Amino acid sequence: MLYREAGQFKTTYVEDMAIFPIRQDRIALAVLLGIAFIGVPMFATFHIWPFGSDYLLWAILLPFLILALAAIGTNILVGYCGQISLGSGAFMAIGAYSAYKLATGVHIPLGFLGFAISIPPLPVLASILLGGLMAAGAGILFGIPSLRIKGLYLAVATLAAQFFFDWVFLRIPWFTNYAPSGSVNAPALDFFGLVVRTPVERYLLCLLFVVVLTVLTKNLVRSNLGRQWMAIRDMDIAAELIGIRPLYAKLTAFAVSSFIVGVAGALWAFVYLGSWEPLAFSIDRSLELLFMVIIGGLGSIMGSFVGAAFILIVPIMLNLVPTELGVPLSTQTITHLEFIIFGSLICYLLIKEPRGFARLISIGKEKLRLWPFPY
Amino acid sequence: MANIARSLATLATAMLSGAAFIAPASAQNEQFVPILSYRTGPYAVNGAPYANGVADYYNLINERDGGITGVKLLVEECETAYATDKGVECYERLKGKGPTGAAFINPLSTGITFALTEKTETDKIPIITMGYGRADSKNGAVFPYNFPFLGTYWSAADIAIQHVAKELGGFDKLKGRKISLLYHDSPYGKEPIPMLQVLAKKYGFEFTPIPVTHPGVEQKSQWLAIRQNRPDYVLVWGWGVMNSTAVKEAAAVAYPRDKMIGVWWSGAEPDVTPAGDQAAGYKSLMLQHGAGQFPVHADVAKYVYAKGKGSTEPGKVGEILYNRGIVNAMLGVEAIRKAQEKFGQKPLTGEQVRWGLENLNLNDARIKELGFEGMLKPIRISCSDHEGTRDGRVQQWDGKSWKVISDWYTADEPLIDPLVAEVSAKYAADKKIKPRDCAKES
Amino acid sequence: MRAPDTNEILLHVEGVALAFGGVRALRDVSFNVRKGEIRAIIGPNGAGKTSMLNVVNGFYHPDSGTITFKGRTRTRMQPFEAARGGIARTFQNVALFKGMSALDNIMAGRTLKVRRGLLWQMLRYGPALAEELEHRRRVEEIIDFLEIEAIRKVPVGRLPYGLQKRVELGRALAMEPDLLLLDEPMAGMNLEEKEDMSRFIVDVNNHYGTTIALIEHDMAVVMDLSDRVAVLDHGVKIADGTPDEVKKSQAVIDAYLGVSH
Amino acid sequence: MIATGQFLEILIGGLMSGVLYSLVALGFVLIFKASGVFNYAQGAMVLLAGLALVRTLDLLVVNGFPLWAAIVLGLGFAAAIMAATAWLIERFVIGPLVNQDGLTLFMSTIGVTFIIEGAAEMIFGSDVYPLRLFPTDAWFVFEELFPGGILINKLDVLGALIAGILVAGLAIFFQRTRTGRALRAVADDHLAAHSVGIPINWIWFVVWLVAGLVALVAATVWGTKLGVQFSITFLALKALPVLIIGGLTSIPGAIAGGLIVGAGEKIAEVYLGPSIGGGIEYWFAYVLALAVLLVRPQGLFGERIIERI
Repeated sequence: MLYREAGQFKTTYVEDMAIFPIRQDRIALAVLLGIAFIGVPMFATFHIWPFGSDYLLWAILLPFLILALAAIGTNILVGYCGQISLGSGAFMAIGAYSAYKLATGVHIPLGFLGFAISIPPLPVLASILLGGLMAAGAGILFGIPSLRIKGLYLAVATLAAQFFFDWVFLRIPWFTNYAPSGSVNAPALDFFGLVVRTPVERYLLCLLFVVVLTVLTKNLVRSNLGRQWMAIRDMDIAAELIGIRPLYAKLTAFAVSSFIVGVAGALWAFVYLGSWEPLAFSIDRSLELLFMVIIGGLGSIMGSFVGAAFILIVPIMLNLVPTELGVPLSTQTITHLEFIIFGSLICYLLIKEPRGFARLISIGKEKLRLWPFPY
Repeated sequence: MANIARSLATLATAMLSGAAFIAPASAQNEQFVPILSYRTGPYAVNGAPYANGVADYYNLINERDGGITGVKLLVEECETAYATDKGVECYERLKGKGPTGAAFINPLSTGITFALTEKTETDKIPIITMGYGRADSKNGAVFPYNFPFLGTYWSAADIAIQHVAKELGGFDKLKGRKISLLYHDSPYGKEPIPMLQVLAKKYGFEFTPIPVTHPGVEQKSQWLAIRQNRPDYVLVWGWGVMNSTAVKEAAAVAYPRDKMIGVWWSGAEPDVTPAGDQAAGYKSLMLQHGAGQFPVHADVAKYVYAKGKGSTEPGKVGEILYNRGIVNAMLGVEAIRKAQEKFGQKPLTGEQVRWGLENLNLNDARIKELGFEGMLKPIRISCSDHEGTRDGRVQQWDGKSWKVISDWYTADEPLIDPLVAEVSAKYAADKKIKPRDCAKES
Repeated sequence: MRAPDTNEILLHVEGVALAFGGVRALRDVSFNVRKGEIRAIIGPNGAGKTSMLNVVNGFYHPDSGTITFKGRTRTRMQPFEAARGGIARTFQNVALFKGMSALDNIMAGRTLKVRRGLLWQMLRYGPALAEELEHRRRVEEIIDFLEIEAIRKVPVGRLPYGLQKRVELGRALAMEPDLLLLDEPMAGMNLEEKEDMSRFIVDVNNHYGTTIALIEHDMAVVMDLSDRVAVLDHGVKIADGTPDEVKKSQAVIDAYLGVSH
Repeated sequence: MIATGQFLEILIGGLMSGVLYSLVALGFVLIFKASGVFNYAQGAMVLLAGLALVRTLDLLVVNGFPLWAAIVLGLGFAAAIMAATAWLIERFVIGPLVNQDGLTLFMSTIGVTFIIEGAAEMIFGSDVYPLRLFPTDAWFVFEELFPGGILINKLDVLGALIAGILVAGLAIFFQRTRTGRALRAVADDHLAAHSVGIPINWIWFVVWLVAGLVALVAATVWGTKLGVQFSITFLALKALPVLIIGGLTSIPGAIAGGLIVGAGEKIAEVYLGPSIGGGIEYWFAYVLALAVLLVRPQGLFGERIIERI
């Protein structure tokens, strides 16, 4: 009975177009944001359960936030614009390595022209955002084939981006500042004199990025450009006939998607890993992001969060539960079981609700709204 | 629908129970030692025997001695699948366990080592990378928490070239020779390159690095190129399937196996058995120890396997990677023992164990006492030398077993040290670390 | 008020031919559409009607012949260019965006009128919000006009066929086109729905003054609606004129009798 | 002459190893052709088949069976395992997902990949198991023409022969047998096939079974080459560009794609690699696939995609 919208009337289009038109949803969101911005840091600072150690923050919340952001980026391309991509990992890598280069100073000697391009080390924030922009540029470039290639063929074509950039960052020492091992270290996270060090600070930094980018993205997908993307996804020919230019719609989707994924990649490298190698952005990462989007719900921002949580947390839980229950299984068996259960869960979810958790949640909400009188 | 709701509920319960374990651990008299292992995925073949060795030795300490001077070891294993992000998650999960947190960590992956280096320093947990990891971390002044025991890849590269020179009949014979490095294209495989470049310059041989992409199942073009280029020696820096594939491809292009020298991670049983007879003649470096049974194995059989607590089939005890696991575990245990001398016989923090590691000093008598005679030479760690010893031998696969074919080589420290100093200084500058003054360390 | 019939030619198709492999879908077809009229193209199945529409809005490129729209002649162009020129259309088998609500479908029709770019839309503040609201107001007018207020927020995939057709018409109207092409707007409808749709077509023509070219299989409906009718059969124009003239044409009678049952 | 000899050697070696990729790609094509499922699990199926074969073989040989009997029994057991897998997949995953879009089906096969990998390693072990069914040494031909001769791997030649026989066998199966013809009908039109009374579940089971058997054949060759171990699953990624270049629906395309990829990437690696840092094999096939798609979006031998409104 609590979840009712009776008595809530909308008198303007602005109210009608709100992201959460129902008051209860808005309250829930406010509570959630309150917990995220105030509750979690407070608990973590004073080490109150369940934040007794950094584990929850470091190993779950931090990767969750960053991967959810990457999933939102992937969702724009796959869920909103219908262009299947198996190359998200590569765009994360482009974001990460570009940000790294910009933060440590770029020097391109053009000996044959007699001069060199030199950019002094940029502040970290600028590096991360510019890293996103570089990823957006690469996204546009690798998005051009999508004008001709469709569906699963496109998916495999995006693998070209994945493998090509894996190789670029592995083999071209310029990108790693000639580090002998090919592994690079993130610069100190200095934001206008404020140095981010502790897990709580890192968490808040990522949270800020995620919230801002989520709001901007949500605005975009409910504006005209978002409608253009969905139109291309649902029926590209009809979209073209109402004046949507496939070139513009697809390439903006690639650009916006790659930007967000690139920023997520820079955060993953700078804030979460601190030191990384190309393998951190391999094909496995791309598949993982695609999973998050599909399990969470194609074309749903909220779904990206749910999907990221599911894909990230389920394997950890599967791994933890037997240990905690004291079941005497070898690590090997547990890992194999984890594979089997995880695979089964994915198949089960796809069979039960191919449109993902977002759809389940909206069905649940519909039911709740009518409860207890479903007629 | 209902089914999904139910599974969601189960999931939520699982999450809560997962969160519950983070609650403060009981204050028992136990020292927590984590094991980061990989028993699945493409590298499980090599990761599993190593982890078995480590686990069996910890078990032995508990079963035979009742712990380290009465402080029992509390062991937990976490599967990394040789993936960096999983390794970081494992580390975060395990670092705070037990009454005093993890004593140290062995990631058994150069990639994970790179990712953890900074974190472990903040958390004050030492990271032992025996025979792998970052070569510049030999310099304890810059890397107080990294311990690349027994040999870095730069030492390995030097030892390999020393052996080549010996086979050729002297260092002067290296001039004009062609030596290729077939390497796993990852931080692990790339580590020896700078050292080999230094060596190539010094001795005047032609050095060609040849990358092999992870995981290394496809090496045909590399070997066709080798067949055309005819290098005098091929050094192999592989892991997992890459090693056995290299041996097989070498056989296919008729490149002499006895002109191939693997690093100590490319010289265990799983690397040669898939190639069968074709592998005969293949050589590899030894991280001091080889395969076989030593006094410590008798104790393992008696106290661990006889009680049914072994981690593997008894037939696999004594394999090379198993033995490496045992050695690694022993060095960790001895460091804890050393730290107990200073800080008391109780569970110690990582910071205290770090002191033990830095002051670890095992002489022949002690090694014999521990049952490792013949596996290990004396080792002495100090602030400026976190490697401790850089000795190695070369072994050869005769088709059935590994045979030691050389004397001991010692890596050329004066040659390696400038490179260590240079690279670690750059790291210190990048990270704004002020190196410790080793002269002042006790 | 009925839009004034003028003799100003809006669209002129001259000598268009189109073949798919060996099949000649259109052979030397010419006709014109005057500004403000309702023009029908009819013909039995396979006569080449849809191909004709596809040529007009750039989806197919004719093998020969020219198309002159608003005084500009061209042979090749992309569909979105036709849309930008002011040509809107609906489809025989409803080409709506199935995953979007009725409202969003119609809002998508406003794409060409949107002025604020990506960054403004991302901020959705000030001018961008004002523009969005203005489009919303215009779309709501169309929704009222087509009497589909109740289904605004329903994903169109769940709507019955008749309503989908209406939403599709709404989407085309949102483009504020100069020329509206309707591909069998009454196909698959029951009598009541057909009457509704006829009323909407006439109202659109009256209310917005939109020029309409429609193709239809069903002759009877067309005769009441349109000002002039062209008849295609096997890719050839066999008659053209007012409904009464066409009805009397022997070629038309033969064509329809020849195929109808 | 050295240059020519080397080029020929690399070309031949590349073509042959390309055929070995085709062995894996064939399984993909079969399933895609008949059910529109892009089967990511093909690599995992090769692993499963290989493990089942080699473990039975080892067990029987240890227990004193003669080698030929062990091989026959091992192959039989592995085939049975593949049949069971096919049935399970059809019954519990693909069957319930009928009529879902390609992406959902593709994701479900990734789920299946996890299950197969976990189960195969849990049941059969996760070590490396040497398989020695075929010789792995090489011939050196034209030694009088080129110094050192031209190297040809016996295993590669055998692999090519096996691939040839496999394609011929599949052709006969599709043309001559009732089930084969039914498969083609299903591929052309699901509804039509259903309406003429072909039980579609049975058909799909057969498709997955045939793909499983193709995986078994691939496992004998690749298992001999690499030893049966987890890394075999990475072949799926090597086979994808082969598939795309050849076209998702064409069996001859899978072979042609393999030849193109194999020769192309080896030549590129040896001649281009050294100047730009090596390892370009890693992406070369994919970039080649991308280039082919830009010219022919359906692959070289794929069926043309017709757009309608």
